[in-house]
Amino acid sequence: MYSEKVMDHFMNPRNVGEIKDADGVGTVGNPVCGDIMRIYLKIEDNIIKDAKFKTFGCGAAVASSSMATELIKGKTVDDAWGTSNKAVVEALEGLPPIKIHCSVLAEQAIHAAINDYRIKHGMEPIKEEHKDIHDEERCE
Amino acid sequence: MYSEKVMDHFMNPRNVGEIKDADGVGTVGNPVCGDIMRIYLKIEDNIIKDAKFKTFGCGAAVASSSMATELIKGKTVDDAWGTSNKAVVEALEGLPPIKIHCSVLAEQAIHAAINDYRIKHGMEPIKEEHKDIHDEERCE
Amino acid sequence: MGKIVYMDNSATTPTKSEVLEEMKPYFTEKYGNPSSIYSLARETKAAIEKSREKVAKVLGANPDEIYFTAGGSESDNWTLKGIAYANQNKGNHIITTKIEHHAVLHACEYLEKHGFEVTYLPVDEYGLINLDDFKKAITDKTILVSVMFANNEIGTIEPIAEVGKICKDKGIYFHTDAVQAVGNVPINVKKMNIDLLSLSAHKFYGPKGVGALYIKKGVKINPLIHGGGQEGGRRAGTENVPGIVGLGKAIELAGESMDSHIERLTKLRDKLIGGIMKIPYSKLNGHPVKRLPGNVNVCFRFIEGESMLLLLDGMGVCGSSGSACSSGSLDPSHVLLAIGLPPEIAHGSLRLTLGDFTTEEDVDYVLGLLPKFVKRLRDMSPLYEEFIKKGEESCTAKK
Amino acid sequence: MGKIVYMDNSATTPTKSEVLEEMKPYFTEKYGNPSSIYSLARETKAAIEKSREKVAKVLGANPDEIYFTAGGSESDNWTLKGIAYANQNKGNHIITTKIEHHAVLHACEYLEKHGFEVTYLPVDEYGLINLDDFKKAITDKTILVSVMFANNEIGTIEPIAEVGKICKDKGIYFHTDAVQAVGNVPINVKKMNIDLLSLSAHKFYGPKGVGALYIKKGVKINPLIHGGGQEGGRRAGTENVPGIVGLGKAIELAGESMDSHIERLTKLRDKLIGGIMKIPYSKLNGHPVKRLPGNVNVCFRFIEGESMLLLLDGMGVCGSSGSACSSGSLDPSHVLLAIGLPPEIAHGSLRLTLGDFTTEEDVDYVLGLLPKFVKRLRDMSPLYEEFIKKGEESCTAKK
Ligand SMILES: Cc1ncc(COP(=O)(O)O)c(C=O)c1O
Ligand SMILES: Cc1ncc(COP(=O)(O)O)c(C=O)c1O
Repeated sequence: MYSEKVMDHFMNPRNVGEIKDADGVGTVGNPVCGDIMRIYLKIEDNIIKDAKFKTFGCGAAVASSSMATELIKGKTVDDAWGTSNKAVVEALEGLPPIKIHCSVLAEQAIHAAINDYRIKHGMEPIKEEHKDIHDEERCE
Repeated sequence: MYSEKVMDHFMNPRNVGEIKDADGVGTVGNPVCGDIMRIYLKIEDNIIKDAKFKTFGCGAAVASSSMATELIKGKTVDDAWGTSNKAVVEALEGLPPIKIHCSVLAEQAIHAAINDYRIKHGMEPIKEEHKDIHDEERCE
Repeated sequence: MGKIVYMDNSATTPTKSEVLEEMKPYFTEKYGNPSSIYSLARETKAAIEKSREKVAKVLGANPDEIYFTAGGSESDNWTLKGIAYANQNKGNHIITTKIEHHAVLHACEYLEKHGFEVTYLPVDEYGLINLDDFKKAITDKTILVSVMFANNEIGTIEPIAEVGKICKDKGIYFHTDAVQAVGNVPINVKKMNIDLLSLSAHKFYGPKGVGALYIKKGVKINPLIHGGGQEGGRRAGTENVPGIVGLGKAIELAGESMDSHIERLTKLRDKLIGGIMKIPYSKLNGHPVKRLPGNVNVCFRFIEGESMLLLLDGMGVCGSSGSACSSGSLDPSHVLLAIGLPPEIAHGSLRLTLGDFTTEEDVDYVLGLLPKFVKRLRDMSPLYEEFIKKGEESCTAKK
Repeated sequence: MGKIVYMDNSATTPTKSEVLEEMKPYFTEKYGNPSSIYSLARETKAAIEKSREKVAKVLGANPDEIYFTAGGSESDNWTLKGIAYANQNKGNHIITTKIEHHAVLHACEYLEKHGFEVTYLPVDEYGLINLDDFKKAITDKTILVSVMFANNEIGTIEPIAEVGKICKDKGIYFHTDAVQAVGNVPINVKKMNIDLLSLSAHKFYGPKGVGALYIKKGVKINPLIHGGGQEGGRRAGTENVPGIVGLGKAIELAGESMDSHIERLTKLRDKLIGGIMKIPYSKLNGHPVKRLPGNVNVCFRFIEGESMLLLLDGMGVCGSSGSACSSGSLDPSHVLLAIGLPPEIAHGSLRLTLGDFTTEEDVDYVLGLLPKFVKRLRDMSPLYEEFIKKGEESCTAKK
């Protein structure tokens, strides 16, 4: 059901772990729904110097986290913000329809981490466009 | 589905044919229901000297006719009258439940032939105890 | 066992050995439940999807419009009940024919007991429905039309594309029971405007106990079997993987050899019919041309069908009859009555259905036996005796 | 393919080779339609009746109380809908449990939409229903009670004989979904006062796509599949002869080896459970003793089930999970929620079900892998991180 790319990123996830003195940390998801994603960012000169993650979730959730952190490393914060879930899915060479929400979660985790960084640095948080997907799909 | 005895009497039916100058002839059944049985009797000194049949019907109908004519040959007319469908079924080593009516038809054909003989010889016909089975099973 | 000449291919066919070979690994090695996520399961899942594609290809459908079932009867019942209850708000009227298989007829009778109304279209002496009758039967409460593609007893092929066109114009769902047609007649559900189509693998050299229902995308239908999420949530139950693989292989073979299959069987059929028609007082049932390639159905007057079957069986020939006796009821075939045969003649019907394993030798063998058997049974028949005595002349099978 | 350690025998089992061998001739040689009258058909008819006897023997039923179907889901749907509609005049209330298979639950939901009322009995932390709850749920409108014999996820064996006794006293039909129990638990429908019982061949080393419903003599039930006169007129469709033969052989084997099967699997199961319980923050789901011999179901906190399945699959181990992700929905197993697990813990469940081909080596192999995989996933889990930081101490799975 998963592409080889997904399986590779699940079996050998990149960037697993914490960044102790992270500049921004974002946690999204809900354990009740079976997935929580936390992304840690190290940001210098408006560039994502490092990104790490911890994820409780299915194969797609882990692979999405792994891919998302790979995608944003080295980017400007603005570019990182613009990393869409679609970019994650494409980089993973596809996800099963029912797992698309994992990629959305990854996008949201990046946003949350960046906003955390912004708040810590006295900037306004950027408003999220997405609703919480779990609300929509009625996971209790 | 049929016993060996039934198959034997179907494949090699005894007493098939007509008796040209029969003393009694009985025809029962209904072509609409798929079976007609006609039994011819030659009677001398109140003894069934010969019996023959013609039957339009299934394997069980043919075998029942064959067996019924065998059973009554040599009997007194009264004994022949008393030859029940059960006796036919037993002699055939059983019939499938749905085919029991064929043996009833054989009994009725004997009765009809005997009554034909009685009427021709100025005797009262004996009253049949059976209803017409086809009425019961509602064959149109 | 001695010689067997199997001429009952409309009842069921042997599973072809190529088909069985494809199935075998799915019993003992590739046994994973397709709903699971490990590799053993992914491979059975893939096998099912491959079969789905094969079915879709032969029918001119999309793979996601094919749903596997346990056979023709389930597909028919699913359609009738599933469409009826899912579209109750639109109407309660169903149109079908008098000559449908019991799977359709008895499902209709069940629905009649539960508030639905059913029109049973009559057929002409060949078993064909009349399109004007059909159009007149349509009301604004009609939610489903179910007309069989080809009849299982007399082999008559109905004007399916015409019915489909009318249903399309009226916006009414059109189902066809194509259990006898698949593999024997070219079918294209899109061109023929068919919304639902039933098929059963064992009628085209696949295994028994597996079939399919084509459901056009967008059709509103309730499940018949609720439960797990198999078949897109529309038909629950762990998939019969070997059966589905077998169905796929069988329909693929049928699709590939359709033309030669039809040509060969039509020739054999017409030879058999021609030979039989030389027997006096015999009659062909069904349409001479709009007829399944392997179907021969005849009536021998003054003879009862089961007796004929038993004599044939004694010589290794397998056939069937619309005779009451062979069907476990006292009434003769509803199909033969619907084409206007009087019951006493309907009792004397014989169906011989040819298939891919039937040879010309088989046909000759049966043609050698039939005249003798007919004579033997007529000599024993009081009806024939009367007929001869009365000096009747012509064999008119119609009332 | 590399090493495969199959521990998903509750999902399906391989068909045993003895079973397949019995089936084979019925595909290509003994293919006659059992409803026909010639010798080729009589022999398939006889084979079906022999299978019927084998099933009856293992269940303690009479052969004429066994009806073949296409599997457990059909048997369950047939029961629920067939009993409901045939006994509507007596009442419209059905009692079942919260932990039934979806084939029962979704059929019940369908009936709820059509005027029936359904009580779903809760279960305790082990998955057992409470008999007092049950008795209180009975009303004078109750027409059917459906309680599964053994649960497919957590393996809990329900007090069937007790439920049967109560139903008998009240004159209410009692159905049990014994799909997981047959072959794994001794069953006697007469002693246990069971009126209807569902089973599915592929759960006890028979083929997929064939099952049976035991219907006690005298029970009033409508057909689910109307049509031909097969199965005493109660279940139409050309019989799946090879499947039925396979079911018969499989249940015969299961009956013969029941004791040793139970003893061997119980040992392996308890070894596997014991080994797993050494992993911190793990919990056994279901009852420790009233449990299917081959069923192991555990929760590893802070871990999501699908991830564990993928890691195991990478090493050739086939298992399953009540995790939402593996079932195509976002909600975790209704069974795990019913026994009181919080959803986040239910997501971390792992079911390993052992079978006749499972060896002690297999158990050791899995016990060697699990601690590593648990550690790996926990090291990646933000929940575990928080838990460690907060210094929580005990693993209490209950809310
Ligand atoms: C308890 C239970 N009931 C019913 C079923 C359905 O059986 P099948 O998938 O054979 O239709 C299953 C298995 O899937 C089951 O475990
Ligand atoms: C026209 C037609 N419809 C439906 C069926 C039922 O198919 P099955 O017996 O495979 O359920 C048959 C065959 O028996 C048939 O000939």
